[in-house]
Amino acid sequence: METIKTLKNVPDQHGFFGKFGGQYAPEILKPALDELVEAYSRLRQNQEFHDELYRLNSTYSGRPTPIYFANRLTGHAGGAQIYLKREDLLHGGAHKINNAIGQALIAKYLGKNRLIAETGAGQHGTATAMVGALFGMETVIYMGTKDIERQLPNVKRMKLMGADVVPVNKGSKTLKDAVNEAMRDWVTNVETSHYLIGSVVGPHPFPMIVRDFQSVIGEEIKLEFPEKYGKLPDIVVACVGGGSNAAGTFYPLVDENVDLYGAEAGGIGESAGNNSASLSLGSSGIIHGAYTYMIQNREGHIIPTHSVSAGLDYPGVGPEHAFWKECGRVKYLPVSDEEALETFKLVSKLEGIIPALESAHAISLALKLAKEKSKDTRIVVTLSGRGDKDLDSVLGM
Amino acid sequence: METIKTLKNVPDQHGFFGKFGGQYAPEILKPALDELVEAYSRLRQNQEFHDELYRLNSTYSGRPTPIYFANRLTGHAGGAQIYLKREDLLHGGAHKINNAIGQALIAKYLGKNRLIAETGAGQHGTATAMVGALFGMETVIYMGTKDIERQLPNVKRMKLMGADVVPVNKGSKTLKDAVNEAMRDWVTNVETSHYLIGSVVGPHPFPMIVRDFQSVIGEEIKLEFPEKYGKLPDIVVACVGGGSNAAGTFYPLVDENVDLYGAEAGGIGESAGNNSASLSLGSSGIIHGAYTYMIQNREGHIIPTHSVSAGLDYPGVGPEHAFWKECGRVKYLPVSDEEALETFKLVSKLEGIIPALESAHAISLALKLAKEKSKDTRIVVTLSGRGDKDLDSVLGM
Amino acid sequence: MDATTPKFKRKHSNGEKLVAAYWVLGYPSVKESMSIFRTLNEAGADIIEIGYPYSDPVADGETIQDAIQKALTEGVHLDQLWKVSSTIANYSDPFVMTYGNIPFQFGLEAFVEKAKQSGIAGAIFPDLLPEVYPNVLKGIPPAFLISPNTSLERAEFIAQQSQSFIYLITRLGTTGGRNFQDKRLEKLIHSIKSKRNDIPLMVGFGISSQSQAIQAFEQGADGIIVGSELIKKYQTGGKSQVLEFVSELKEVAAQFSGNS
Amino acid sequence: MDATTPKFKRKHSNGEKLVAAYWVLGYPSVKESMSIFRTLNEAGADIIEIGYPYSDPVADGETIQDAIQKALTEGVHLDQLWKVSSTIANYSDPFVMTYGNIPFQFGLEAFVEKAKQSGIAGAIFPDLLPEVYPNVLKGIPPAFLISPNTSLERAEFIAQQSQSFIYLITRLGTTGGRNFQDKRLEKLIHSIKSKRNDIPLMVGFGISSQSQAIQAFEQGADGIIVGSELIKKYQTGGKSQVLEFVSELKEVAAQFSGNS
Ligand SMILES: Cc1ncc(COP(=O)(O)O)c(C=O)c1O
Ligand SMILES: Cc1ncc(COP(=O)(O)O)c(C=O)c1O
Repeated sequence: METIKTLKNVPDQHGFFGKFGGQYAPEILKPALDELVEAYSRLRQNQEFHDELYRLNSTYSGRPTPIYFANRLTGHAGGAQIYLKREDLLHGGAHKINNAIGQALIAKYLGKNRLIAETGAGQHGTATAMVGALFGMETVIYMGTKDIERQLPNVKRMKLMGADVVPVNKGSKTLKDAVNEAMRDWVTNVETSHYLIGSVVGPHPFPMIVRDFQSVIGEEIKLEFPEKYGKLPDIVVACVGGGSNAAGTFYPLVDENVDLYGAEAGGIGESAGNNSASLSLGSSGIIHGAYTYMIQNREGHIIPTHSVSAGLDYPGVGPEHAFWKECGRVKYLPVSDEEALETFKLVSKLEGIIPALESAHAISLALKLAKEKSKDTRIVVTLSGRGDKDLDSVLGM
Repeated sequence: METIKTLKNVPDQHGFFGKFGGQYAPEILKPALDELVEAYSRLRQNQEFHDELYRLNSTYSGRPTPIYFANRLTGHAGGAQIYLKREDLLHGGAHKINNAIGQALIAKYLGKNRLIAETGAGQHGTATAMVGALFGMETVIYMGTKDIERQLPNVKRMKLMGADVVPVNKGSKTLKDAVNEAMRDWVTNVETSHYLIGSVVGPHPFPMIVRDFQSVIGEEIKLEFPEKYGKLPDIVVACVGGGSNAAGTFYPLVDENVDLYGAEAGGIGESAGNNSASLSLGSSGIIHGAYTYMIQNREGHIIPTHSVSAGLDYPGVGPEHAFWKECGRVKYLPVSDEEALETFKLVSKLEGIIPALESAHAISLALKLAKEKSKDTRIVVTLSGRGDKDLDSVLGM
Repeated sequence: MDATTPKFKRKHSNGEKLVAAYWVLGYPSVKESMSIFRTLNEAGADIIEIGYPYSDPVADGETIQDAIQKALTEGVHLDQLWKVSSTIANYSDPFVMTYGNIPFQFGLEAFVEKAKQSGIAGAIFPDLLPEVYPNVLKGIPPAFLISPNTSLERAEFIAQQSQSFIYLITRLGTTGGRNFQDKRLEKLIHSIKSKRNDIPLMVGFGISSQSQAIQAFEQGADGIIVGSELIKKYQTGGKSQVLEFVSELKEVAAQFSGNS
Repeated sequence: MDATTPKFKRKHSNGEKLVAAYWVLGYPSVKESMSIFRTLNEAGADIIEIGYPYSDPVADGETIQDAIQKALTEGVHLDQLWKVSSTIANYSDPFVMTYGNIPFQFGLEAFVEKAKQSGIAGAIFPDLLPEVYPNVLKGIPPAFLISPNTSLERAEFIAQQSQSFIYLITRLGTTGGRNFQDKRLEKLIHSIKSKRNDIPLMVGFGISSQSQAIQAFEQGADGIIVGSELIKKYQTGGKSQVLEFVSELKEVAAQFSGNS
């Protein structure tokens, strides 16, 4: 018998996935991070917590989400069968709610009644505003002014639900700067506030916590797919911004015989500043509390990234992805703006499903893979969100 | 033993629900209506049809939808428990997809590959555009120019999915005129086209067909609620525009011991022209192919209606509702623009769920009912759709 | 046939081919429409269809819709219908063409009573199929519509139900279109006429030229109905053009008269 | 203590209270910042913290962020850091304060080597906790931060890890704020000093007046650190205001010297 090799028992107690991850954060946050580590390890064993999470996941968010066989898309590719894991059907329109509910529950158990969040596409901000309303917590969302412009409907939704949306006019005026501001808020209000980070990024234990809450995606695939089709899919694809939908999709499958692919934002070119493909085109360094892959210049300054999709327009990536990349478990490939836009329109026309621009990156990569595979190959793509928020930026105002 | 009295065996073979319904339509449509009656009675027995419908309902649309206990809303009302049937989580954001998929399947079996539809709020047009894309059918959507203005995001979605959105600049430039134009198109292209009507209105067999496809809402309530809470809810509420989400909610429950309430658009006042409350404030007459309740002047002309919500802004109503009203089975009450707007904001803030303005009418009525009931009373409200489409009209541009 | 038999029926019995002319009451104004009804009579129209405006005329095409819209803004009401039909009844056979909800709201019996008193010779409600046509309305003899896609069997049924004339639509679509569907139409005409010939079979929805009229008569029609085209003629050339066009159609009809 | 012991440590051993002054290299220009570093020395600053600009300074408040932003657009680079620290080393003890990714990208060993050669007496990386602080970086003696919410136990651990001085933050939040949290702070200071007194305990993040400095010394601090306030003083009154403020703080420090 072979020795069982698992990629599941990460991070270690210091938050490291191999050499990635950790806590590269100001000392002020250390007590809050420790408290979070402690609370989470306690809540993990708490049946009441799991019951409440399960109840909200199913009745509030709409879990489980279906796996849809995309008949016409499959025909278009002319190769492998393409299935979509429908996270776009979740309340709010993206996978972000999986994490938001989980963390808001933690905040509730910690007795904190103020939520801080950053947002890029506005999907995580929306999810946070939703759970803020649901739990009656004060909610402050930091959002770059450039993102506010390109994701206006989400700004309106957040405000309507009572969240305070704070424009961030610094740096590149996008997600990275919103993270900085959210961290500064947390540093200042750490005793009353929970920082509800929106992806598998940041200092330990965030990458682990967010991954765990998002793992419901992969767990459902692991359960539903063999039930319906006799075995696991051959290939699974997800887009990677911060990497939460991908981590949640991949983690339950890392020890299985499934090829895993992450689609990054290839933007308009390979040179720094033209894309947001931290793993495929970046290098390792410290960003937002973790050692991971990132887009930086030679001296170590973070470079403003580019992607047509606000949710992928981020210079870092979750440290577990860096780990998976280095040990060769997951392949990460860039998908260009143009390819994503084309796929966005294609899926809308062929399936009557408007994918988020973020998700369109994943489908685009899946189409490429499908073309080279036989008809009995099965590819599941995580459709991380719906594209209603992107209509204006794709079609013009 | 009492004689079993059922309200379920309507309509009769001529399409009458008591004295309401029928086929008040141009002769040109008669063959198509007959064909539809015939095809539908055949398909009703066809297992393959049901299987395909079931598969698409679950993997494409996202059925079953959950029933969510609205904790904070219940607390706010301070009386009966309020539960929301989450049709807002369906693909496209409203219950309209239930009907669109069913009818598109009929069209497919009829060998018709062109879909015509009218739309008010744009939700039915969106649902039709979706199934048009899904089945690869040509899709033409008629929409009043006034509605195009107030529901722009939906127009963009329809176009993106390849539908041809035809502006209707006649009459009140809203839903009723879009229906007229759609009927004219059907009259002209009846041999190649299916008129995918969006509510339980129009000539027989449309009110029956649409009701049947929407009945999945009520069937799920009937199944899920007793499973979870031991018995059926005491009260069920839905909003009534054309009446499809309400018919689909009520029909499976009409023979049960459940109080049923329909919320109509009370607009800005009781006088004709200020509301769209056909049942509570209108009178009987012929509209769009059926004898039913409607908003008309003394001579019989249809009067332009008013509602803050485009999806309720329609001067007619499904004939089965007229029937239920006359036999006293369902109570129909108007809810004003102001009340609906207030509820729209309230639900957003308290639950992190932005309801469609249409659905906000139903919740508003449910809140009124809840206030007068004891805490062990259970009210289920059909949340027919999400309110993303209404952000601009509620918040201003 | 007795003294109350309308003129058009007598003409039909005599083998005369008929021309029915449609105009919207109140278009472009109530007064002008009254004058146009006289013009139609002068031009020789055998039946004058008074289009009574209805807010939602689903069976009508663009031209008539717009005329109806205009008439409604002119404030037309039923008293004017009774008045104008009484006048027309003096010289021709007035029909009323409108939608079902108008008599439904007026009260069916009252409507029939009033229409009869006003000399109305027949009624056309394009949205009332024979199956749902209220019995009481038959007091004003109905003309039911048969369309090109109506089955032969059903066409016969409709013909049987009709009491003033049989109204055969020449094309799919709303009023005012232009494409004839020859073969099917001819077959339908023959089949209907073989079953019922005591009332005229009139062909309409798309007659916009003499040659189309000729075609209709050649295919066996007893008469033709013209509507949208009159409005178009009026819009480009005024009443004189209307007069001229109806006169021309009457000439065509005359050529075919006595042949049935 | 040997010949390489930095001046500030000697002063500390002699019971002198210290003033550390922070300034952003490259703000408002590279040249002017060099001149300001000289001013800080003239005013008597015992430690000169060279803030080396980093693109994403999460631990810094508005004032310093903006100064860093400006410095980055001025095109500051590491060669200038080496140059300016070499100069400062001639008259004072230069520290470098920047974020972890800068040495990570430069190469840790190379960074330490270069910094040592340039006379850097210590380093502060606010985003490197003692737990993840790379061993090799200890070649430039680190000052670790302790914050008001740090537990006593952990504060002692951090104090043990510190090698140049102990940096006690006076408030939650980023640099530049103003609210002292007295009781907790005093307790922390005493507790730390009772465990480790061989290196100075410096208090910073919010010193904006003489009275605050007085308070810090009264609570037992060995020194104070001033940063944001210097930039504000410069922005309102130029270099002379900076000189004046640091001089005043030095006077306060002098009053408390010899008392420890
Ligand atoms: C729909 C959608 N997909 C993907 C992402 C990228 O985030 P992550 O990589 O954490 O899943 C976002 C971020 O906003 C999103 O909104
Ligand atoms: C969300 C929603 N609810 C309700 C309605 C009203 O339609 P019906 O009464 O047919 O359910 C509409 C119509 O567009 C709608 O979009």
